[in-house]
Amino acid sequence: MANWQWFHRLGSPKWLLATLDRWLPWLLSLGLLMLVGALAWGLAFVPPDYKQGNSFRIMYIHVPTAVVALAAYYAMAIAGAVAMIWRMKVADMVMRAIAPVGAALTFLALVTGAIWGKPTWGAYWVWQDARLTSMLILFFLYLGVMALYDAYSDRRNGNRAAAVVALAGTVNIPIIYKSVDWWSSLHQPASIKFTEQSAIASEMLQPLLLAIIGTYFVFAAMVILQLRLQIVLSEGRSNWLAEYATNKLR
Amino acid sequence: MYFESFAAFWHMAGHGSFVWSAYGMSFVVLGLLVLQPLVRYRRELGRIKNSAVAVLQQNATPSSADSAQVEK
Amino acid sequence: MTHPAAMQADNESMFRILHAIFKRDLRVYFRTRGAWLNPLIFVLLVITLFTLGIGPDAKQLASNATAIIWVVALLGIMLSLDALFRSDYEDGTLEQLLLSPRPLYFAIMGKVAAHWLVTGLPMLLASPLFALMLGIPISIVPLLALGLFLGSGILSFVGAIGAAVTVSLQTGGLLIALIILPLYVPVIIFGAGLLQYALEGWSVAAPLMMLSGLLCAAVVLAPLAIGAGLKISMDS
Amino acid sequence: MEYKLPVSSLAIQLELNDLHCERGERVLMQNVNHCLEGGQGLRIAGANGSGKTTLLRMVSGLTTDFSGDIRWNGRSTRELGALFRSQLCYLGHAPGVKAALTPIENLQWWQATNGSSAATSGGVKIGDAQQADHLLERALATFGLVSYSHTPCARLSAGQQRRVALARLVLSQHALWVLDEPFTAIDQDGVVVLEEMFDQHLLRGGMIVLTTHQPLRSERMLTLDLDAHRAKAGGMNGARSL
Repeated sequence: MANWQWFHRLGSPKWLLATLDRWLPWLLSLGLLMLVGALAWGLAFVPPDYKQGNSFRIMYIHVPTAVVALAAYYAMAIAGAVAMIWRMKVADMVMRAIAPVGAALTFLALVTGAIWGKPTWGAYWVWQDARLTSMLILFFLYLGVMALYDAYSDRRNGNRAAAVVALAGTVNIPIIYKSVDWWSSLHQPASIKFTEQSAIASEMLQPLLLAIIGTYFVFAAMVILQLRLQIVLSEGRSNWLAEYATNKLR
Repeated sequence: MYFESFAAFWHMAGHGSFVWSAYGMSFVVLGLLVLQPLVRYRRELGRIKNSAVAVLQQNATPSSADSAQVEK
Repeated sequence: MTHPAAMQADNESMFRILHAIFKRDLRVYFRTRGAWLNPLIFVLLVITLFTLGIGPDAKQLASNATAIIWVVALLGIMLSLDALFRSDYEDGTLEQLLLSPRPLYFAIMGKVAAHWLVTGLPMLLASPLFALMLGIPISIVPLLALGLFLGSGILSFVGAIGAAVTVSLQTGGLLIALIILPLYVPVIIFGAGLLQYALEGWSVAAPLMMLSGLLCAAVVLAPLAIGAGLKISMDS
Repeated sequence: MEYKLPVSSLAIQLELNDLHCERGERVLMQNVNHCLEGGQGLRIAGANGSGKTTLLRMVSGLTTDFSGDIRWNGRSTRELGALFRSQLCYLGHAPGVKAALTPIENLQWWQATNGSSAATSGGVKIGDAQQADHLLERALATFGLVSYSHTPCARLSAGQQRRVALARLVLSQHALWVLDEPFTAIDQDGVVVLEEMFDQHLLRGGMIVLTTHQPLRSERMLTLDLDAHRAKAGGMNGARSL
């Protein structure tokens, strides 16, 4: 029974908006600080990989975006489940706020992966890499959810429909990843990967971990930015919001 | 610092164009992700404020008692 | 409410509604010939187009056959799915279904199973024809047919989720494709993999088991998502 | 009506509590309160676009986007779920008739999916095949569909299709009838039959909620005028105060 008050208060957009305003600057600055620090560390201070040379430094932006993009899809589906089970309006908005951020991160992971591929394999896109292929499918999953949002004229129903699709996608993602793995091993027994587990030296790993944590923080800040926008868009006519707007834009 | 000079850092032993384009791309996208919702948010708030003010003025005209309450 | 007689009636009512909807939809399908014939004609037509694009070289055709068959079957079933709930939505029978006191889960299962039967079975029966057109050895045909039948079940059940969430929208067809095609990735991988294994003479146990497992999961889980989607589509 | 049992030996009650519904930027209805007892009918009146259909869909549970609650015998219809739906017979704008099937087939599947099961019909076995067939014949006869009973509905006129939909009311053991414009496309004879059925249903202690532009003769029909529950025009949310 401890304290469920916070959970119920989450249902109040007014309280949420005020809280988000408080958290946003901290999350954003902390995240950017960590990310910029980790990237500078990885770019300038870590010795180059003995096989790939300096191109491996792309890893410090590719891996964090890929990791967070996948986690974001799960976060979206969890928010969708909460919205459906407890009929919580805010969870709908969280879900809708995550989608564009997750899609953009997936896009970044794809682009940086392709750029990394050129010096490593001599081609921008190599289908044998199971993880990049799965990433591409994840990108399509995001686009599907976003297309559904846009197709509904009614905001609430669009959110709910997208939640159903996101949940179905979540169940499917592990199967997709496994099947793509199976597929790539079928066609290319000697799998080529960017990073072999053993090949990563710990001095290369430390900035990577920092970059991943930093990206999570930046991701959270970006979701908050989108969420504030969602709240304002869907609570457009309520009295408290008019008050909030007049205070904010004094 | 691993590199000897800034030029070497920029060149990255021939991989500079790949590394910097990947990073440049990333920062552009991340920057857009921050700016786009921020701009739209400000615009929406402005719209809400304007329409609220319009309603207030409409309500304020009939009697002075109402407007006194509103100012508080 | 929890009267023993009522509990018994609940168990009966699951199968009663599954059976009623299954029978009703099969009847409707058989009276509208297009429902089961059109996807098949579509598949044959597109296979012909592929052959015309690739060229008459039998070797080259055979090496692409697995992919062609599966992509085409997948598209055919996906296109037929747009109509799965649309006519029910338009004539008001979907409302009646959602307002039934009996479990929606089983009604949906009956409905999608009927669709699977009328799209999967013709594909199964026509698989020797596909093999003939694309130069696949006859010895593989039973596996091709089995794979197509299992696969079309997964395609029907998973695809129905997309049909359910788009049934109230004007722009159904293309949107279903955007939502559903990414979810079809495992089916095409294991379906085409099954054929490839068979052609290489390897044991097909792994892809066959994966397809069957996916089918079981789809039959059990998809109706939940379909039901949620239908309720949302009705709620306006 | 020898096949019809009393709808319920217990008193039934439908409460609409403080219903408030918005569509887009517009308040469709607010402060809708009403309490209906068994044996009473409620006719929802109002101009076009006043939310009559929406209110019926809210009562039936198809539409969930509103605030306030709807109670059946004191319990929320949302919580009751299937228990409430087992008491509900709904007829919407679309007749819910499959064009490829004959009237008799349409009534059969409807009886299987939405009709009362043995448990809710008070111990009498409706599943009994002979009696079910008898009931079907009666339903078809009541609405003059006997000679068309084996013609696919696609070949029937709009009015005849509506009659197939209305024939369900004969099969229905449901206490609550929610009917959206039941008289649409129905001829004069049909109107008489339908009004007769309404009277019988109300006499047996049933309940009807409907919309119609047809004048009704029954004095058991109350009226709820949605025009009185519309938000005041102008302003956002009626009156705004800071």
